[in-house]
Amino acid sequence: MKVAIVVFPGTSCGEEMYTVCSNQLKLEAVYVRENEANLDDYDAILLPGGASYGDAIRPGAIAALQPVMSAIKRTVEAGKPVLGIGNGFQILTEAGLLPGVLLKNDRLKFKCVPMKLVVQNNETFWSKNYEQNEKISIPIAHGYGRYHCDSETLQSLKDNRQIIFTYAEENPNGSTESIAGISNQAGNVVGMMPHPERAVEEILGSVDGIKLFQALKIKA
Amino acid sequence: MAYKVKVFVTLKESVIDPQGAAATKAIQKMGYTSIKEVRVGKLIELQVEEIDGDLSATIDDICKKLLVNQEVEDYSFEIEEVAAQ
Amino acid sequence: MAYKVKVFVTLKESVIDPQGAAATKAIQKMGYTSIKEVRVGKLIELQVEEIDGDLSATIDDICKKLLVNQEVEDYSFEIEEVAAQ
Amino acid sequence: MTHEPTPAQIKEKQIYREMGMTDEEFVLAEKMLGRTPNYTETGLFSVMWSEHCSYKNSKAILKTFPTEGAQVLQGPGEGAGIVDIGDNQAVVFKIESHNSPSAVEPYEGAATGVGGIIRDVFSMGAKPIASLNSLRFGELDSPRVRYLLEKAVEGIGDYGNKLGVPTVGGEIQFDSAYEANPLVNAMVVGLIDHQDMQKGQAKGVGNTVMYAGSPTGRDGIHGATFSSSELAEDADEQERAAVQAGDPFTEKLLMDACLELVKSDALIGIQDMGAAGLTSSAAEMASKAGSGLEMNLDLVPQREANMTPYEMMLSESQERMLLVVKKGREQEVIDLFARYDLEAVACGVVTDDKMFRLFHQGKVVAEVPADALAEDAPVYHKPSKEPEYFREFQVMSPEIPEVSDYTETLKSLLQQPTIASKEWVYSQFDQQVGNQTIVKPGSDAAVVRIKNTQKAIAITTDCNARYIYLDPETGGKIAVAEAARNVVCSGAEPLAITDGLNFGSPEKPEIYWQLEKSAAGIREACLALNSPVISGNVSLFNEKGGKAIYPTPIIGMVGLIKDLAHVTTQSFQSAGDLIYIIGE
Ligand SMILES: Nc1ncnc2c1ncn2[C@@H]1O[C@H](COP(=O)(O)OP(=O)(O)O)[C@@H](O)[C@H]1O
Repeated sequence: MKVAIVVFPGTSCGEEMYTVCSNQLKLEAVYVRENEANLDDYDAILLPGGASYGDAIRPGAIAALQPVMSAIKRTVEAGKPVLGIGNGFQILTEAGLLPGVLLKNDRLKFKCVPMKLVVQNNETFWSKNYEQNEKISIPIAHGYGRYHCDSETLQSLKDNRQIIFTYAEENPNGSTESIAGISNQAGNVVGMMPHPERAVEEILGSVDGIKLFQALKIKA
Repeated sequence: MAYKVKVFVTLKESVIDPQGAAATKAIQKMGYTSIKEVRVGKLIELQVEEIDGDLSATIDDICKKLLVNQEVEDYSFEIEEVAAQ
Repeated sequence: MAYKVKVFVTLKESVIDPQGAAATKAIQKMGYTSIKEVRVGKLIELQVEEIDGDLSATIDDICKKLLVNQEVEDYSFEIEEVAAQ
Repeated sequence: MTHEPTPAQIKEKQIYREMGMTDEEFVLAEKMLGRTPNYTETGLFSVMWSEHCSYKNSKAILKTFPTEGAQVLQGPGEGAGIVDIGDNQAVVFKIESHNSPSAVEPYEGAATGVGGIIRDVFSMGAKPIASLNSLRFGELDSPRVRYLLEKAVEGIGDYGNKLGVPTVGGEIQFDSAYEANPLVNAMVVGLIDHQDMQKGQAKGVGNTVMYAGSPTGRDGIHGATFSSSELAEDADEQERAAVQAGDPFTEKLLMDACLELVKSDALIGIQDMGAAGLTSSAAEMASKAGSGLEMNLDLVPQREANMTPYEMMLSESQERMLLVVKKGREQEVIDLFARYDLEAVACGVVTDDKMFRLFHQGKVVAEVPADALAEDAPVYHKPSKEPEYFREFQVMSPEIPEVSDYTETLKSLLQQPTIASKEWVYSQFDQQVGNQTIVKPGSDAAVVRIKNTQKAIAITTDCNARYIYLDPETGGKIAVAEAARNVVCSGAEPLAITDGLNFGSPEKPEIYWQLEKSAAGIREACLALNSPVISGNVSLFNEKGGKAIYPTPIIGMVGLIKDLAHVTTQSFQSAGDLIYIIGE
């Protein structure tokens, strides 16, 4: 399994993902920059968080225009797994690879706290190692995490079981239906605002995030 | 010839605007109760130099690709000729 | 009578606009090299009901006290009459 | 373009006074130069001899601090101090104030404060791994105070969050003493391998001086002077032009580029352009190396048209670095920065004549001995006097308040903003990016692990200014002791401190006395705890309308935890555990 970690200028959470993949899971992980036009060699793609292009205009908007995105689109069409976290999720929605948008938190402030999530669908590539309805603890750290979509989209997310994670107790940002993470229709692309790569060792306060990455060890 | 373009980006009516809501509250608290609603959008200004082809179409394209997320935002723009520098 | 007020808030010339700079680069990279500079400001829309006194002075006051940070921003506004709802 | 006054006019009309220079200082500058300085040169002297850059009022006091120890690799004098943590690794840290900019424009003031101290750390070659802050504001019932607090916190958060440097701790206190003069101090800790340690020196005649990062604009001109003088009554009007804005995105690129550059042997010296921008970085780099330096200002990247030499030299535009690079290796450096979308340009050369010489449009526009600017600023030993209030306090008999209802008293204490939870503040900061923070805000000290080792460091900022006001010497000791207790309670042994000395006007003997006495207390505690001072910052003239802040020497301490198993947190762990109280 060879994993591409796609970084843009301003991306800051790539190192944690690299460490998880390479040190903990012993996978081959490679950083890929925004100009890379071909990702055919890779079996999976990770889009880490941070503030690509300084979050200018809208978080993820400028990253979504970079050459690497066409390569990512082809990867998605080939059915390979793609995961976007934080800014990575924002980039996927801006690029149209996931429906909806992420707006400014309803309380208008950046928020960094541990959150409880509920696994709403454990039948996608990325969520398969969780129990259905499992409660997990994963931190958030974002200013633009309010998931929004129109009612039609929301209905189709529900009908297709594309809502993967929801916030369990408190809704930290005003997200529609407490949505924390969703997938595309095919289920191979997942985007989420919480940071599972920060919940991978006991010493960090939670290990509940590791199962997402362990999905890479077992072919779907 | 040079141009100054102003792009007006507003949140769609159907989208909640917490920033606007906070401003509304604050203004009403200041005693200006006749202010009923505030909504916060963007004003993006572009300086454009001599251009071949249709400027209006170009700006529209830039709006759709980058400046505006049509899922939640509406936009309009104005083009003004200015003296070239 | 009711009014719709549009407040245009722009960063002062002397203040750097990192957002605008990043957007300018992105737009030029997309091939639109005639776009020389982008600056990002705010468009704030207010719905106003019947008001006693000078609306323009009221808006100016709200701008100075709340909507605009005059350390770094300039502003102007437009008032438009609309049918009362 | 403004018409600049001639040297004769500067002297006659005492124009140097507007730049913050005294008559005596101007005479001294004339003597060092052997002629009357021109407008640009007067500007160079005035910023370099400001308190912010020269420490002219505090040098005598700073000299009394213990700065040595087996663990110290770099004491005060560089961008930040460095302390060994074993295994060929070291931590680099410093505290910096951005008080006056934050009083005027709290968001940008606080943001650029964080940006500046982060640059100080990565220009030493270290990767920033933790940021802390220490804040003082007036009472929260004032809307202006609430605005200042809210925006300062947002500025700190936005900058650190976008940069990917975790904000792991800090402190806030509210007291009317800070109503007109809020304090915004930021501390950053970086991690470095010994071989990557850099110095801000312009060595090697013929080597190339390069400028990297954001272009220079007119923002922040005279910021250093401005922060070294009492806030004028009409500060809001008058000093607006001195506020600069931050660009964390560019800083992130600059940081990544510099951390790559420090691995290259093409690099000779590197320094952040902070207060007094190009002037202080260039003059200090030359002076420290005992060399001279020439710069062609036409080559300096400029954001605005028609900038004068004076404006370029005094600009405090953010996110800029000055480099000295081996002659012939310039292109490598240009290419390296280009990969990060940044500009690096050769703009000068190292010389052997110890002169700081500037060219503009083919003419020499300034020619001043580098040492005169960076080393030979006047040093003042201000008169010191025990204040009346202190004498009164000393004769008062101690009063023990009577508590009738402990529950009520406890509740009302907990409602004090200074004591209440600060979660509202620190939840706006990314505390964890990098996966190194293992004890987050909410405990005695933050604990940050050193990756790939069993070690960690504990970091805290502390200062109870009320104690220092009441008795500066004892209060100074208490501040260091509190920091040490917080570090020890987290499982660490104190390594060293950085100190942020925030005071009123040293022109007042009573204030100078506070400074002197609290420094004496800090010194004694540092000696007792074997925790030397390796870096620091001085912010004087925190006064408005003659009213000074409480003396506020903030102590930033770093301690070493040798084994992760020793990390302790502040909360009770399990039912049935025994509780002990130790000490008196
Ligand atoms: N400005 C701040 N930034 C980040 N963390 C803060 C800030 N202020 C307080 N904290 C955190 O909140 C906790 C409590 O702070 P404080 O009330 O000063 O406690 P203490 O008196 O125990 O030092 C500490 O962990 C501290 O790091």
